[in-house]
Amino acid sequence: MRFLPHTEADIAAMLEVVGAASLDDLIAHVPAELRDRAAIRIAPGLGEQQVAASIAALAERNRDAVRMTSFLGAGYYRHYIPAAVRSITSRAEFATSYTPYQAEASQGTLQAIFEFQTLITQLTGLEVANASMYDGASAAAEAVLMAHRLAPARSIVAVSRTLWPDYRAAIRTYLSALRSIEVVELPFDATTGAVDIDALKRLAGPSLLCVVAGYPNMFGVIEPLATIAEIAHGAGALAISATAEALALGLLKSPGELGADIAVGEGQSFGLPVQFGGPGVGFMAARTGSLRQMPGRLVGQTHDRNGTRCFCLTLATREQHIRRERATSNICTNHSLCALAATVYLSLLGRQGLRDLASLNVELAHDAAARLATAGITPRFSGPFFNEFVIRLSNPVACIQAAERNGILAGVPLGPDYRELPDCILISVSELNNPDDFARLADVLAEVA
Amino acid sequence: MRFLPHTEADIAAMLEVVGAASLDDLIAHVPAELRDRAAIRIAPGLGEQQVAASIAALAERNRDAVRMTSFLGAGYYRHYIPAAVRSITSRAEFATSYTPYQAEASQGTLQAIFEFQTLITQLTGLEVANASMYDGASAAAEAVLMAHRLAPARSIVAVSRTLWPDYRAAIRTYLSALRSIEVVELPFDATTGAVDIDALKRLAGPSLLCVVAGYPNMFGVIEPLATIAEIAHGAGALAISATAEALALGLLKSPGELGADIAVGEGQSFGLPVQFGGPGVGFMAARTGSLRQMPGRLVGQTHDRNGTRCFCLTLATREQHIRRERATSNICTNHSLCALAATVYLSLLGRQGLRDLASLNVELAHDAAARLATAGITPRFSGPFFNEFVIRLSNPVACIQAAERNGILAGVPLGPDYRELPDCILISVSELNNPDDFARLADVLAEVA
Amino acid sequence: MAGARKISLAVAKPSTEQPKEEPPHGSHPIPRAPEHEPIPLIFELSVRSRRGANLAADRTSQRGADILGAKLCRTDLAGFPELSEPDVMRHFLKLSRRNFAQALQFYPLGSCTMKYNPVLNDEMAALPELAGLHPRTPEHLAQGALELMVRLEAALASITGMDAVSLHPAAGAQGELCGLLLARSYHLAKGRARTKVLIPDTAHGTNPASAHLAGYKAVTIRSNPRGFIEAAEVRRLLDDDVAALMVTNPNTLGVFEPEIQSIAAALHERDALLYLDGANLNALLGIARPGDMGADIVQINLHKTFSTPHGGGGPGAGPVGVKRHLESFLPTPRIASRAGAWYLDYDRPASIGRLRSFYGNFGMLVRAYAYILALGSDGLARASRLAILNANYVRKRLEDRFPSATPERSMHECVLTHDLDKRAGVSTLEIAKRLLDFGIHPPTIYFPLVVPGALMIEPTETESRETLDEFVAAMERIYSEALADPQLVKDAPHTLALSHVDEAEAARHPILSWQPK
Amino acid sequence: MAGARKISLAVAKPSTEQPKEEPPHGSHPIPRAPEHEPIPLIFELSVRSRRGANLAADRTSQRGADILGAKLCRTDLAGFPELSEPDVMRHFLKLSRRNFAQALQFYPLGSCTMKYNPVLNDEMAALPELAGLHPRTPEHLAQGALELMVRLEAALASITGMDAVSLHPAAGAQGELCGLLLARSYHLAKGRARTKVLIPDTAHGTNPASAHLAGYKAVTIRSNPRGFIEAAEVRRLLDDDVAALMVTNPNTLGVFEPEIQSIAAALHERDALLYLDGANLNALLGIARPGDMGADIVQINLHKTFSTPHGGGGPGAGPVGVKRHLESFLPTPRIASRAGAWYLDYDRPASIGRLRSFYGNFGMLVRAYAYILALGSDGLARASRLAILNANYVRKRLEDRFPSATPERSMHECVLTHDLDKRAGVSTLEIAKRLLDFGIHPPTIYFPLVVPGALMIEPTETESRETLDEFVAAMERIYSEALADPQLVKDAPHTLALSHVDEAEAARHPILSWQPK
Ligand SMILES: Cc1ncc(COP(=O)(O)O)c(C=O)c1O
Ligand SMILES: Cc1ncc(COP(=O)(O)O)c(C=O)c1O
Repeated sequence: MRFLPHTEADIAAMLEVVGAASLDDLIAHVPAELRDRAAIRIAPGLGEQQVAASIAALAERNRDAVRMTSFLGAGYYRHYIPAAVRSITSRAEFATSYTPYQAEASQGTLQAIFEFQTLITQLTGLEVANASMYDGASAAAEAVLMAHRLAPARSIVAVSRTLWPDYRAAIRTYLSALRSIEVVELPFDATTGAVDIDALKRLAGPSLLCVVAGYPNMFGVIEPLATIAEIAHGAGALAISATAEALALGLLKSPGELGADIAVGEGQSFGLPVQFGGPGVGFMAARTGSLRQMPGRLVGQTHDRNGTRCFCLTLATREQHIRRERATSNICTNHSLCALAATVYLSLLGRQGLRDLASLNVELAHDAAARLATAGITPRFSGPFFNEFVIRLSNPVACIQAAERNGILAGVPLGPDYRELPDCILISVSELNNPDDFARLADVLAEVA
Repeated sequence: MRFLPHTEADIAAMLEVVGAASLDDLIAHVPAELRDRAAIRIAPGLGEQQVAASIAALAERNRDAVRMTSFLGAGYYRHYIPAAVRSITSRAEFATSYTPYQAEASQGTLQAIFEFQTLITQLTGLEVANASMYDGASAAAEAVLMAHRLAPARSIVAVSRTLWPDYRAAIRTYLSALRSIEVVELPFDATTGAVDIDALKRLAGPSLLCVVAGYPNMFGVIEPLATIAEIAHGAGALAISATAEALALGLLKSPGELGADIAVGEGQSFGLPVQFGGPGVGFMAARTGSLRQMPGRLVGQTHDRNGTRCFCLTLATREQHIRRERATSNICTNHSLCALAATVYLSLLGRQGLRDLASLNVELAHDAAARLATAGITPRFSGPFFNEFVIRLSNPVACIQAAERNGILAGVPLGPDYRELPDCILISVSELNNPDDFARLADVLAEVA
Repeated sequence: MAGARKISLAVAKPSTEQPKEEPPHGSHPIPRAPEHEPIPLIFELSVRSRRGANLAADRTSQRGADILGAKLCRTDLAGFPELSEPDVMRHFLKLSRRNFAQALQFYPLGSCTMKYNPVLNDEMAALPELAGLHPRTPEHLAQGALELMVRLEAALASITGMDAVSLHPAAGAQGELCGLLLARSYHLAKGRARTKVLIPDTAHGTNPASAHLAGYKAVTIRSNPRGFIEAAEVRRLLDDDVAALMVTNPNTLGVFEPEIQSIAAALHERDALLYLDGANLNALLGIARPGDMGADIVQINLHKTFSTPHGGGGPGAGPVGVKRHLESFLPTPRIASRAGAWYLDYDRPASIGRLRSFYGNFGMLVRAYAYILALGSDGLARASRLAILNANYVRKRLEDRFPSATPERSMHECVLTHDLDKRAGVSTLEIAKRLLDFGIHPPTIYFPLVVPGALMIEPTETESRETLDEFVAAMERIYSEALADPQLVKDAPHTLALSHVDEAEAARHPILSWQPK
Repeated sequence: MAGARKISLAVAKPSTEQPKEEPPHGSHPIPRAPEHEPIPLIFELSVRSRRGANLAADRTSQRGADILGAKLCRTDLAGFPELSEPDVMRHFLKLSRRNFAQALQFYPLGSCTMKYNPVLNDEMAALPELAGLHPRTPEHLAQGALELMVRLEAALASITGMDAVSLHPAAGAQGELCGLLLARSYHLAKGRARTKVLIPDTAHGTNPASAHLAGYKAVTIRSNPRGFIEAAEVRRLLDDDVAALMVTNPNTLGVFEPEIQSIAAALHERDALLYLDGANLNALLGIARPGDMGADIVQINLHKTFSTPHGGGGPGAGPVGVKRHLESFLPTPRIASRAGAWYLDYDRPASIGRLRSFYGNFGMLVRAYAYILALGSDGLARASRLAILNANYVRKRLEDRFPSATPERSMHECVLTHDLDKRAGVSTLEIAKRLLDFGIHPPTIYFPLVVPGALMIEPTETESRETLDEFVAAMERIYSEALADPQLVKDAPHTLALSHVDEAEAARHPILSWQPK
C-alpha cells in the first residue's frame, strides 16, 4: 500500500526487536471475540487513479448546480477567492502541522494567527479576539455561554428571530443542559425586517442576560445595533452581535463602535469556498475585561531568551487540557487553517480593497433589487440591507422551479424556516453576479409571478 | 495595479533620489518618435476575477474534447498524473527560482536534477545524461548535431520515416544550415512497420554519420534497435534512438543495452499533462566518451569547503555563455521544472511501479487490438507494439466522425503525414482507457467500416 | 538507507568535537541566518495606500457606501494591511517556513495521529463541483455530495460497528458534546435526569469539559497501576445517577482496555451508556470495533485516523456513531432517501438539534472518504497493525533509558517516562526542546497527567523504520547528553530561530493583537 | 516598514559585536541546524521492494511483459528508487527548502527579469480543459486553445510593433535560432547565401551560439566606451555578406541603443536585417516598440517580460515576431481561420519548418496571456516605467561605492562595477556569495564580459522601495566589510548549509549521476 513504507523484511526485523512472532501476535491480547468480528466490510483499497475517478464521478452529479447563476446565500456566501489564498493554505508547512504547542517549531502558524486575531479586532472594533471557533453558529452559542459566565445570576437569553435558524438552533442545543437559562425568541418588525425594539424593551429587565442579534441579519437587513446595545446595557445585560456575511464588517460601523460587548461571526466570506457548508471559520471578539471568560485558543506576543519578539499560545489556563471541567469551553482542535485563509484574504484585499468589495456588493444588491422592482417585485422589508434582501412572490415554488429551468438558482425560500413568510425568498448578490444575471432573474420571476 | 507596490509617494521619493522630475523624464532619452508610437493597443488591465473568468470561458470551448474517451497519442501520451507531482512542482521554491548558478542557494534544484540525470541514465542504459532539453524533437536534432561534432567527416544522416513527423522536421530545420550534411529518409517495411533493414544496409557506408530510429516508433512498433545499431556500427556510424513514449523504457530493453550511442526522447509521459503539446521535457543520454560534445546543462557532484557533498552546474565550458559561437548548443533556459516533475513521478512509481505501469499499457493496448479484431479490424503492421498500433479502415474520415458523435476520439489519422497510409489511423491506449472503451470503439468502427 | 543514518550521526556528533561545518575562520561573527531573522507583522509591512488584490481593474465603488450612508458606514479600516500582492505572498511564504510539519519531518505527537496526508485528497475536496457547491443548493441538484456523505457514514459505521453515524460535529470535542447530549436525551426520554458521567483519570481534557458543557458532573475514575480501568472499580462507582462512562480505548497510555466488555455490561445493567472516545481509533481498524466492545456512542476524529490534514490546529471533523437506541436523537438534518433520491430530513422531533451550521465539515469529509477508498478494507487493517508495530518498536528500542509507563502491551502509541529530572535535573520539556535540534517534532508531553514527565509517542504507520531509528538515536543521544552535559540540553534548541520562548511573560502581560504605534 | 528595515539592520550588525542570538553558553558546540543537514539522494533512501504510487490497488500486471517476451523486455530497473509515497514527498519538500526563490526573496538576477509570478496564472494553465487537451485533438474541438494563441499572438504583435508572431519556439535561444533561420530563408529566397551576422561584444552568449547554429559567422562589433553601438561602426563593418545584425535593446548594460534607428537604416540599405533580441523587453512596454525601431525580427522571452515562472531554469517560451516580408518563412503550423473557425495551416511552402513538436509551450502561453490580461495596456506601460525607476534608484543609491559601468541613463537594469578587488582583494564572486548571508539572491555577475567584475542588477517593477533599500543597505554593508575585514567577505556565505562549493573539482572529476555502491 503506497502510504505504508514497511516491507516484509522491515516487518520481520521489527517484530524480532519487539519480540513478537507476527503482526497479529502484537494484538493477541485484544479479546478474540472482538478481533473475530472486526473484519472491515468495505471494498479493498484503490490506486490513486481509481480514487480520483470515483470521487470525480460523484462530483459530476453536482455539476449542474455549480454551473448555474446563483443567488444563494442565507448564512454562507459566494465570493471570488484569490488564487494566492489557495496557494498559501496548501503549503505543507501550514497544512500538515498541528496545534502550535511548541512555539519554537510553530512560529509560522502562531504569527499568522496573531495577525488573524488583530484583523478580527480591527473588523469588530473590540479589543480581544481568539484564534478561531468552528463556525458562526457555534461561536454564537459559545458567546452566550461566555455571557452566562460573566453574569451567572441572569437567566434570560434574548435571541432575535432574524438570527439564522442554524445559529438559533446551536444556541438552544449548547444551552440545553443549562436548566437555569431560558432562551426567548425576539420577534422582528414585520415592516423593517429588523428586531422588534418594543419587544426587546419589554424583555429588558434584571434577569436579561444578553441579546443576540444578526448584523446584518438573516434577511440581509442591517439591524439598529446601537439601539439594541443601548437597551441591553440599560438593563445591565450584554449585547452580542452575530455576523454571517463578514464582508459587511469591511464597510459597516463595527459592532464594538455600536456598543456590542461580544461580536461573533462566520469568516467563510474571507477566502473560503462554500463547500457545501464547511469548514468555514468562526470568530469571536470581546472587551479586554471579559478576556478570562473567553473560550478557545489565544496567541500572544512574547520574546525568547535573546529578546527576539515571537509568539506562543497563552492563557491556556482557561482551556480544557489544563482546566478540564472548569474550562471556558471544550474546544480543542479549532479552524486554524481557515483562519489562515481569512488572514491571507484580508491581507490581499487590504484596507481599501475590502471596503471597495463590500461597497460593490451593496451596489450590486441594490441594482438587483431595482431591476426586480421594474418587474414589479419589491423587497419585502424596508430596513437597509447589505447584499441580501427578501422578496415576496405569489408562487415561490413555481418561480424557483422556473428559474432552475433557466439555469438560475433564484434564492433561498424562507417558508421552511419562517412560517410567517411562506411566500418569500431571500436573494443574495455578490461580485460573482453581474447585471444581466439580474435581468434574467427578473424576467423569469415576472413571467411566473 | 496589484502587482506593483509603488505608491505615488514612493514614486515621488524615488524620483527625487534619482533626480528625475517624472517617470517619463526617466525615458526622455528614448527617441520621441518611438515613444509616440509605442502606446499599447490592448484592453486595460483586469482584476483577478475577470482574468479567471475570461480564460475559463476560452477553456470551456475545449470542454467536449477533454470529456471524450480518447485514443490520441502519436508523440504525446495520456497518463494519470499523481497529485504529488503537482504539489511538489508548484512549490514556490522550485517554480520561481532560475538556473542554479549560485550553488549555495540552489541545492534543491541541483540535487533534483542530479537525480533526474541518474534516472535517465538508468532508463536509457547509457552513462551520462544532461539536465534536460526542450522536447523530444529538438533533442533528436541536437543529437544529430552532436553526432556531427563527434564525426565531422561523415555526411549522411539516416532518419527513419517511422520517426515522428515533428522529429524529422526538427532535424531537418536544425541541420538546414549545415550544407555538408545530407538527411536521408529510411523507408519502413510495409509489413512490419519497422525500419527497412535492407535500405539501411544499402546506406551503411563510410559517409554514413548516424541512424536515427524511433524506439518504439511512430506506429507504436518496437524497432529492432540492436540490429540497427549493429549495422550502423558496422559502418562506423552512430546509432541514435528517439523515444516519444518514455514509459516504454520502463519495460523494454534499454537503448544502451541494445547498442545505441545516443538516446534521446520526450519525458512528457512522466507526470506532465498533454497541455496541447507543451511544455514537455526532452532528455538526452550518451556514452562517457562523448560527454564533451554533449549539449545542454549538466549537474555534477562535488563538496563544499567543509567536505559536505553537494551539487553544482559543471562543464559549462561547453555552453554558450562561456563558449559563445563554439558552444555545443545555444540552449540556455531548458525545461528544468518539467525534469523535476519527471523525477518526482519516477520516484513515486519506482522500480516496480514503473515496470508495472508499462506492462499494463502493453496489456491494455493488446486487449484493445484483440477487441477490434473481433470486429474485423486488425493491426496494419505485424511488428511488436507497445501501447499504440495502426489500423486500416475503409473510410477513416467517416469512422472518426462517427466515433466523435459517440464521444470518442478514435485516434490520429496517418494520411496527412504518410501519403502511403491514407486509410490508416493510429490508436493509442493507456491506463486511462478501460475495456469498455475498447468495446465502444469497436462497435462504432464496425458500424461505419 | 546509509544516507538517512548519516543524518542522525551527523547530528549526533560528540558534544566535545568541533562541529566541522563551522567555517575555519572562527574569528568572524556569524550573522543570524536569513531564515532565522524575525519576520515583521503584516501590519508593520504596510505602506499607506498600497494595494493588493483588486476588483475589476482596481475599480473602486463608492456607490455602495453612498447608498447606505455615513450613519451606517465606518469611515475607515485604520491599521488594516496595505501591501502589494507580491509582498503578501512573500510574507506568508516566509511564515510557512517557520513551521515544523508532518510532511517535512517526524511528528510523533501522541494522541494526535500525525500520519501522512495524501495531497490527492486536498485536490478532491477542491473540485469545483464539491468546493463550489452551496449548502443551500436544492437537494436534487446536490445528489453527488449527499451520496458521498451517505457512503462515508456507512463506511464509518461498518468500521466502528455502530448502527448509525452523524457527520455533523466539527471536531472531536464537539463530537463528545454531541454524544453526551444524545445520552442526556436518551435518559430524559426515559424520564430521568441523570447527573454524573464517569471519566478515567487518564482522559483527555476535552472529556470532562464536554461532560460539564452537557450538564454533567464529571466523576473521576482511577485507572489501576497497570494503566487501565477495572470493571470492579466501575461497578463500585456506578449508581442510578450515572448517565454514562466516557472511556478512550486504547486509552491515553496506549493500552487497550482489557475489561471494556465487562465494563460495558456493568453499565448496561444500570441502563447507563458507554461513550467511547474514538480519538485513538487508529489502533483498532480491523482489530476491534467500538460497537462490538459494547459502546453506545463513539466519536471519530477524521483528522486523526482518517488523515485529514491538521492545518496547524484544524479544521477537523468529529462524526458520531451510535447504536440503534440513540439514532432518533442525532443532530438534524439526517440524510434520508425518498423515491431513490437523497434528501435532508429535518423532521426529527427527538433530535438534540444542531451544534453548528449545515451538515458538517464537508471539505474534510471528502478527504476522509478519499482516504478510506485508497486504503480500503485491507489497507485500513494493515495500517493499524503497522501503527502498533511502530509504537512497540520505538518503545522497545528506548526501554532502557525511557521505560514505558505501563507494563501492558502498547497499541498505536507508547507513553514513556524517565529519571533524568532526578539524575540530571533535566525535565521532559527540556528533552522535547532538544529534540528540535534534531529536526524532530517532540512527542506530546506531560500527558496523560497520571504519568510523571510523560513522553507520549505516536509514530503512526506511515513512518519508516529508518525514521524511527533516527528518532531512537536522537533520544539516546539526548539521554547521554543530559548526563554528560545537562546544560547543553537545558539550553536547547540551539539551531532554530528561537530558543526558550518566554511563555510565562505572554500570560503575565497578554499582548493578543498588534497595536499601531 | 520599521519592521522590514529592522531586518536589514539586524543582519548588518557591526562585525565586532557579539551576535546576540548566540546562546549565552557559548561553550556548547552548536550542531548543524536540521535545515542545513545534507539530504540523501532519492536512491540512497530506497529500500528494496518498498512501493510508492501504485496502479489500481497495487495490481501488478505481468501479462504485458509476457506478451512482449523476454527478448524485448529488460529484466529490471536496478537502482531505481523504491520509496513509499510519504517518503518521496518528504524528500522533495525538503529539497525545495534548499532553494532561494523570487517568491521568497529579492532575486535581482540581471537579464532574467525575476518578477512576481501570479499563482492564478498557474491555476489557469492547469484547468482540465487546457492542461488536458491533447495536441492531436481535431481543431474544431480545440477552438478555445487556438483562440487563446491567436489572441496572444495579436497582443505580442501590438506590444512589439511587429506584423506577425509565431509562438513556436520553446525559449529565447530557440527563438534566436528560429529568427536567424528566417533571415537565412529570406536571403536564400533572394538567391544569395550571406555568411555573416554582426553581434555586439556585449551580447548574450546565446546570440553567437545561435548564429553559429544557423550557419553564420559571428562577427563581433564593438560597443563604444559609453556602452552602445554606433551606426558608423555598423556601416564600417557592413558588406554584402552580412545577413543581419543581432542587437539586444536595451543592451546588456541596460542602455537603450540611441542609434538603433540609423543602425536599422544602414542595415536596410544593404537589405540586411535587424534582429532584435527582446530578452530585455521589460524595459520597453509602452515606451518603444522593436518594430518601430526598424527591427525585422524580435524574440520575446515570455518567462521574463511576461512573468511565466522560471522553474529553476525553465520551461520558458520564446515567441518570434517578424515584419511582413518574413511572415511566409515562419515555422509550421500557423493558426489560420476558415469559415469563422481556427485551423492549423501546414501548407506553408516557404516555411523554415519546425524546431520542436506541436505548437509551442502552450502551458506557458496560457500564463503569459493571463498576465497580459491582468496588466493590460495601462499596467504594462506602468510596469516598464517602474522597472526603470527601480533600476535607476538602485544605481543612484549605490553609485559612490559601486559606480555604473556606463554614463548613460539605465533602463530596467543597471550594470555596476567596483574597485574592491584592487583595494581589498575582494572579488565580485565573493561579494555575490556574501549577499547570500543577507537572504538576497546575487545579481548576475561577470556579464556583460566587457565590464570588469560586473554586477548586473535587474530589480524588476514588482519589488518595493523597502526591498530595494534593504538591498542597498546590504551592498553598502558588504563594501565596508570588504575594507575592514576582507576575510569575512571571502569566507561567505556563513549562514547557509554550504559554503565555497568546489566547482573546479566538479569539472575536474565529473560525477554526473549516482552509482550504486
Ligand atoms: C483522546 C482525545 N480525545 C478527544 C480529543 C479532542 O478532539 P479534537 O481536538 O478534534 O476536538 C483529542 C484531541 O487531541 C484526544 O486526543
Ligand atoms: C539577452 C538575452 N538573450 C537571450 C537569452 C536566452 O533566452 P533563454 O534563456 O530563454 O533561451 C537570454 C537569457 O538569459 C538573455 O538574457
